[in-house]
Amino acid sequence: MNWLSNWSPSWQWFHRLGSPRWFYQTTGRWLPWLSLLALALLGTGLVWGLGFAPQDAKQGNSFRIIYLHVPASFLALAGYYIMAIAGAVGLIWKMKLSYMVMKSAAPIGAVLTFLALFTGAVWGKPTWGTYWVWDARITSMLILLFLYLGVLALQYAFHSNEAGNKASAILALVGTVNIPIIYKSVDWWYTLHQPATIKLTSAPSMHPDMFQPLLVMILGFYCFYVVALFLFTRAEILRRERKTTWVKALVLGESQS
Amino acid sequence: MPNTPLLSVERLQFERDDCNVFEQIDLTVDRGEIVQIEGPNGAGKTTLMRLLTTALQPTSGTISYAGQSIDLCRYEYLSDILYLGHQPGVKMTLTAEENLRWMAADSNASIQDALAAVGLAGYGDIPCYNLSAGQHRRVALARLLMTDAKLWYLDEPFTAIDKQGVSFLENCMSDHVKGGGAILLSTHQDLAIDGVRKYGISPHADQRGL
Amino acid sequence: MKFQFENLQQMFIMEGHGPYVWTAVLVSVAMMVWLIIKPLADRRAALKDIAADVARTAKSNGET
Amino acid sequence: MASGFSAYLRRDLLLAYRRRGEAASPLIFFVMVSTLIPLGITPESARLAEIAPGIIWVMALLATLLSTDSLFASDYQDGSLEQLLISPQLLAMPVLGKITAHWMVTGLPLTLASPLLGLMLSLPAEGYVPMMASLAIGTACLSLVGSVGAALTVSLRKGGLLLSLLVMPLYMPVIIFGSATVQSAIDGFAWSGPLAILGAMLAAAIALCPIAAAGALRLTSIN
Repeated sequence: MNWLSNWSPSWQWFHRLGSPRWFYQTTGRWLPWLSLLALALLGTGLVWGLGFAPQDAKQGNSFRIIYLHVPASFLALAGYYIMAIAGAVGLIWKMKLSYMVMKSAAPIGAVLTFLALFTGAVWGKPTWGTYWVWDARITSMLILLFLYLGVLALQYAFHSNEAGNKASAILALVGTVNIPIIYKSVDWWYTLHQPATIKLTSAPSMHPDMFQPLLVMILGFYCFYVVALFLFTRAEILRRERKTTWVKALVLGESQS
Repeated sequence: MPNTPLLSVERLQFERDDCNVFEQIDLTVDRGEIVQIEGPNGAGKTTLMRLLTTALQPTSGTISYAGQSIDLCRYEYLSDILYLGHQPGVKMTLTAEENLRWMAADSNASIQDALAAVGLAGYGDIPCYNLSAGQHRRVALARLLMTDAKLWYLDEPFTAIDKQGVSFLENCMSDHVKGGGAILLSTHQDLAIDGVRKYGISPHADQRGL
Repeated sequence: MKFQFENLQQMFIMEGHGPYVWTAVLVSVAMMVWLIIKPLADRRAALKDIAADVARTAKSNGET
Repeated sequence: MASGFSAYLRRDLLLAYRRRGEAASPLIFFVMVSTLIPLGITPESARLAEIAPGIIWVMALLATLLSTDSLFASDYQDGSLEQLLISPQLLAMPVLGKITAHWMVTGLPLTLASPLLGLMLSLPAEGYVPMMASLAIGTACLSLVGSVGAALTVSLRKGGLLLSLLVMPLYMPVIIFGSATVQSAIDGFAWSGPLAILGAMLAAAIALCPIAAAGALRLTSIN
């Protein structure tokens, strides 16, 4: 099992790249531009989707929730993989920064998953006449939320930050292996019990006028996700690296300027 | 390689939550040596034992066994060591005999003899939950008579045992080092054996601020 | 591309679907704002903490 | 290397045998909770028959979950886990041995007792064989997946509740295909399909879970 924790000296460049200080400084330069981009994309997408995209023939205006539901679901799932990959990098190369990214990704992912569920439920009311249906997508999302909550709970159950990091990284990896199985099973289960009801989203058949704002929203959510991830990670870096000279210098610099 | 020490530890450091646990450790143990690890509570004696037995991974530094890094000869190294920790690893529901048969599975030595030597003759088939804490400790100590391990790690071995037990353990230790083995132990007690080398460890500066 | 509603009020009502759509929008925006504010507040708290720490050690160093 | 497997299998079985009362509690739980169902829902056999496959599977899952946190707990407390971690053999083999023992004292008795519950919940006759087959394979999957959670939470003082939180979502595919096996048999369809998928899950779990659990023990149990 030693392979898990072994690393050879040739990987040292990788460690330097993964230095929290480098990350903090670089993201500090990127953040204003990224935030601007995220804001512009989200603003454009939202106005376009809510006001200018054509109505759906069957669902009417309630369909406009798609512009929040789909990007949130997208990022909720992608976020889990980002978290798991960051955890894996941390486990394999003992990289502290990587664990910080993983730890930051968990609450963001959980919130986005919750948003996906919430918007799905609100969308369900005018469409199906009920807030909750055991639809395959929604059920999978609910399980994803449980997976996120598990990672968060495990992280904070340990007194030692390090042990919490390792434990939640392993759990995230196990979850990653399981997610495709869970999704496939739930899909199969759904077709078994409720063949052919209304499908919420059918992206390929979507009219381009509807699809373009969705694309803008998805891009906007991606940028937003990166901004949030950077912000959470930067806060975590400050907390964890408080004893280092560069953080002290940074604090002194900020209080003087 | 007659000149390479059995165990050598170089620049060993261990961080727990970004704080070094102890000051850097450099230590060699030769065949026939008993090294007593000394240090105040919280100096990291148990942590050091766990690092040496690979239960924990060091943050930096190397541990070499007979001149070779233990990462490269893991199987060999782990087959050659014996570790007695705070919890002796005695199963309450098993009898003393069953425990020993389990703990020293690959040994040819007689379990009865070992039990007799630690003063548990006749207790062999009693479930361990009927024995006292000191007797549990003795069951674990009986392992020492049944092992071929060259390097012993004993973490506070004198806890909960009486005078007879102490002298038994001391005899056991001097026999082991006479036979070319080596022992690393942590205890606050002074041993009645000649030639025990003491090695002091101290908590790292990081620990004092907390 | 044309504006789908006659006026802003119509856009708010959305032919009866307004409450659903706007709840989704409001909650989403609120949570996303929280995702930005939370780390910023954390960062500010951490900076303040560290500044206090630095000041304390500077003081104790000055005394000795 | 395989000796680590059989040695730990035999030891854990012996330990369970010595504490028969404790080892039997998941089984008793399984039977007792299932008798609450008719009391809570209906004694009407037609309606019971309809929900029996799902109920039996959910109960089996909960009963397995109940005993999972003891998988490594006593070894952790008495120090044998630390001895295991520093033994030269590959850690995954003894872990697999322990998991197998766990299944033999929880999943297997549940499987063998399930016809009794089938009777009590008026499960249609076609359901019995698929139920036992799916429970045998499915509970093995549950023990394997649960071992990862048990390994992750072993050093936590109140790990039991957290453990259920961690592994419950991972259990979902097993319960879906487990109860579907029984349901398809009752509905008169071929039930080999879902059962085969359970088998595939078991194969994957045997390959991956002991390694994950071993890694978790190594990285998080000693600090």
